[in-house]
Amino acid sequence: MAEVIWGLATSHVPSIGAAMDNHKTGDPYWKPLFDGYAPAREWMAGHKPDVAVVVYNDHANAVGLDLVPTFGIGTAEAYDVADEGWGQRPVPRVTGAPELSAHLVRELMDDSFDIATFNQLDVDHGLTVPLSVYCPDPGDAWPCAVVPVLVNVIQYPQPTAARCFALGQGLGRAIRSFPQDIKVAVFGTGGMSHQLAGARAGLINTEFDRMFLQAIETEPAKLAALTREDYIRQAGTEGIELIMWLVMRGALSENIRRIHDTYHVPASNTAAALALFEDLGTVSR
Amino acid sequence: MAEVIWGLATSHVPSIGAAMDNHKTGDPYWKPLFDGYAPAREWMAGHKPDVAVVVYNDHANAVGLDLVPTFGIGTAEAYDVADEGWGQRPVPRVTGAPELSAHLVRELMDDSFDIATFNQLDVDHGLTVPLSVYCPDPGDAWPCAVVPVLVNVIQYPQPTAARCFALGQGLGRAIRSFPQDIKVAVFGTGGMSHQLAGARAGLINTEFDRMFLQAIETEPAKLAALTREDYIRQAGTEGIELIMWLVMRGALSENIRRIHDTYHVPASNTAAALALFEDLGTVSR
Amino acid sequence: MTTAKDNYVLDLENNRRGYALNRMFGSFRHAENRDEFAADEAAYCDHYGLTSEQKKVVLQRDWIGMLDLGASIFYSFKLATMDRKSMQYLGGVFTGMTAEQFAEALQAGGRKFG
Amino acid sequence: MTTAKDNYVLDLENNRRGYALNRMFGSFRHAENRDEFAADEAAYCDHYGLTSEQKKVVLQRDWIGMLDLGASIFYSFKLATMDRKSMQYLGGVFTGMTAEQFAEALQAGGRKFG
Ligand SMILES: [Fe+3]
Ligand SMILES: [Fe+3]
Repeated sequence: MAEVIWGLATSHVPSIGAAMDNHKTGDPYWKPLFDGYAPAREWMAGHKPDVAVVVYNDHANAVGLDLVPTFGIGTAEAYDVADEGWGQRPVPRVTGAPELSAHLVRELMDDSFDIATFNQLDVDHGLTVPLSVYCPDPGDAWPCAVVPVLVNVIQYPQPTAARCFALGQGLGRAIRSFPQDIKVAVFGTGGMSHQLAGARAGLINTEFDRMFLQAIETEPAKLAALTREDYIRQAGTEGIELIMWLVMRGALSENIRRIHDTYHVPASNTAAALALFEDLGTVSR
Repeated sequence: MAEVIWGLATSHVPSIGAAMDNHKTGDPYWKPLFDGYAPAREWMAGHKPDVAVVVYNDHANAVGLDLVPTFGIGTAEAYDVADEGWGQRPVPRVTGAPELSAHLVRELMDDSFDIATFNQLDVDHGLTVPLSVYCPDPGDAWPCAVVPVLVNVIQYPQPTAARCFALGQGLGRAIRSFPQDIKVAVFGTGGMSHQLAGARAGLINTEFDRMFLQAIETEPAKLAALTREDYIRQAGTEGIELIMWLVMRGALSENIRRIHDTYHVPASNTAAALALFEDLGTVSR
Repeated sequence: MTTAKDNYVLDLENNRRGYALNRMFGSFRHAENRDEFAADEAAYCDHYGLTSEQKKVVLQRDWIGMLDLGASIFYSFKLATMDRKSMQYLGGVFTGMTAEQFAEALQAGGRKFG
Repeated sequence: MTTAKDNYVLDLENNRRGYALNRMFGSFRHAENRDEFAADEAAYCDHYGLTSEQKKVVLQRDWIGMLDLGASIFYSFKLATMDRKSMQYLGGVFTGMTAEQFAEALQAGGRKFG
């Protein structure tokens, strides 16, 4: 059976990808952020998954406003990298895991989640930047296959934090019931606090972020109890992306160990963070 | 507060619409079907809703195979009639009820349903034929506004019958919590048994249909317990559309009264039926 | 001519296999695409990236072959509509009958199984 | 110039109000559309059915006005990208600062509220 070996929470700010693509990770602006990633990257490089399930949102690149699904799963054999207006990122095409995707869709549908399927999908920075955080130098191919899991965070009403946590729990069950002996990592992406538009643009709420960064390990139910309005008020209109961390957290077992975390302000307009958890499994081993 | 005044289950076969559009309802082929509708139409004409919530599926006209949502709700001010390859049906444009739509989306999302929003939608025979069954001569405008509720029945895995019934129950709660004194009718469309493709094309299962037509009133939980495979085997690959009747049934209270039903074979390749239920409300009146 | 399977279910795997085919059929929603297809069917199939097998069954109107290669009946029916073929005609093809025989079977109460 | 609201939330009502505007911005995903817009901005706005108010705020690059008329920042940012304006520049516009001042405020730990 498949197992979840680790979960990574990470911001997916486009400029983090651009800093890597343009070889600016050693610049004074970016060095502290990337230095903060180093221990996590080293550990992950020693614990390679076969498939990464990446929970993210599209940013007006593949999902329009005509039809906005709440939760979606990519089911394709491969995903092209989106052109977000400045050309494709110079990173490899993303290879899918269609058998696992089909299994997850079926299991989640039977578990009362109403999943949209993305049978064709161009993936934007929301998915590719986290892959780059995991693997900065993929060469010709990413080191694992990917199942994209999409969450609407742009249109109100977004799914509640509680529903995202529940989806994660269902996702974890579904992964663990996949009848192939593969190792799966789950990525929860977006956040931390940021707001792009309006008079509160530039908002950073370090206290909230620090609380969240701790509680995502120890008290996820507390975070799941926050309303949409709580997230928007405290973390900003785009900080609500943090609900996607709860999907990742829900997919892990109760028995996890924090490998590393880092927090840095700013990455462009955003408080950027990373938190990596090893999943020790539901039984001792 | 809004109230649900009745629920209509009806097939949505395109040729039923075409028979009306082409004034063939008196032809020997069609007369028995339309005669069967008459008592229901008469009763409904005396019990006009302000809004019809129409549960239906699109048939390759507005929803492609790139992105397939499980449950969707139309949120627009108006919906154009789709051109399905032989021109638009000569029926009025459909007026939306965007405030009710937004309320339903919000309430259902908070009730753990993962709803896709159709902010732009052309409605096909799945929606317009049931409106014509209700109101054969609309003139320049349909007699009520409409909230489309879309269910994926074309791509496997479809939502389970149990999930559809649960969605209906959530939908009923959400309608009844809408803070305007409006009357709402709920339409469950599609079915009954039929299969368009494969060696079993032309399948009609009268025993199953008769059982379903009774149990939708008295034992919906029994129908909700049937699997996708049960529906496909017994009612045909397209007969699985019957799960949409369960959404309508779930939205009604426990206290309903059968006004009329009719069953006729064939309408083109389909067993066609209608069943009309008055909702007497959750309290006696 | 191959024999049809009992049931065709558009699962995610068939959706992938039939992707180009169904996308092409879906394009027939627009009249200008129907005209373009009619003007040069083979070129239109190539433009939509059909496999040579898929192209062949389209050009030959092998309706069972289309299903076997991932077509959804709701999509391939758009091609039938352009050809002015009815769903009864297709029903006949799938079951080895003429359109008239198939319509009569429905008229007589439909086909029974199991 | 109007003052920005504290927060802009793209709810279903704003989605409806801003529909033409966001659809137009979304079209800038494709380079040929960007070129067409650049060649005649007003005509392009008309083609996408913008209201006269929406057209005015686009042509004047009234970034706050766009939000007030239903634009999503993820969509109007595509226009900013064409203009080679950064998200920091827009942040400055929304908060009455220059792009540099806004970037400095972030560099200093971000803006605090409540
Ligand atoms: Fe994001
Ligand atoms: Fe149908």
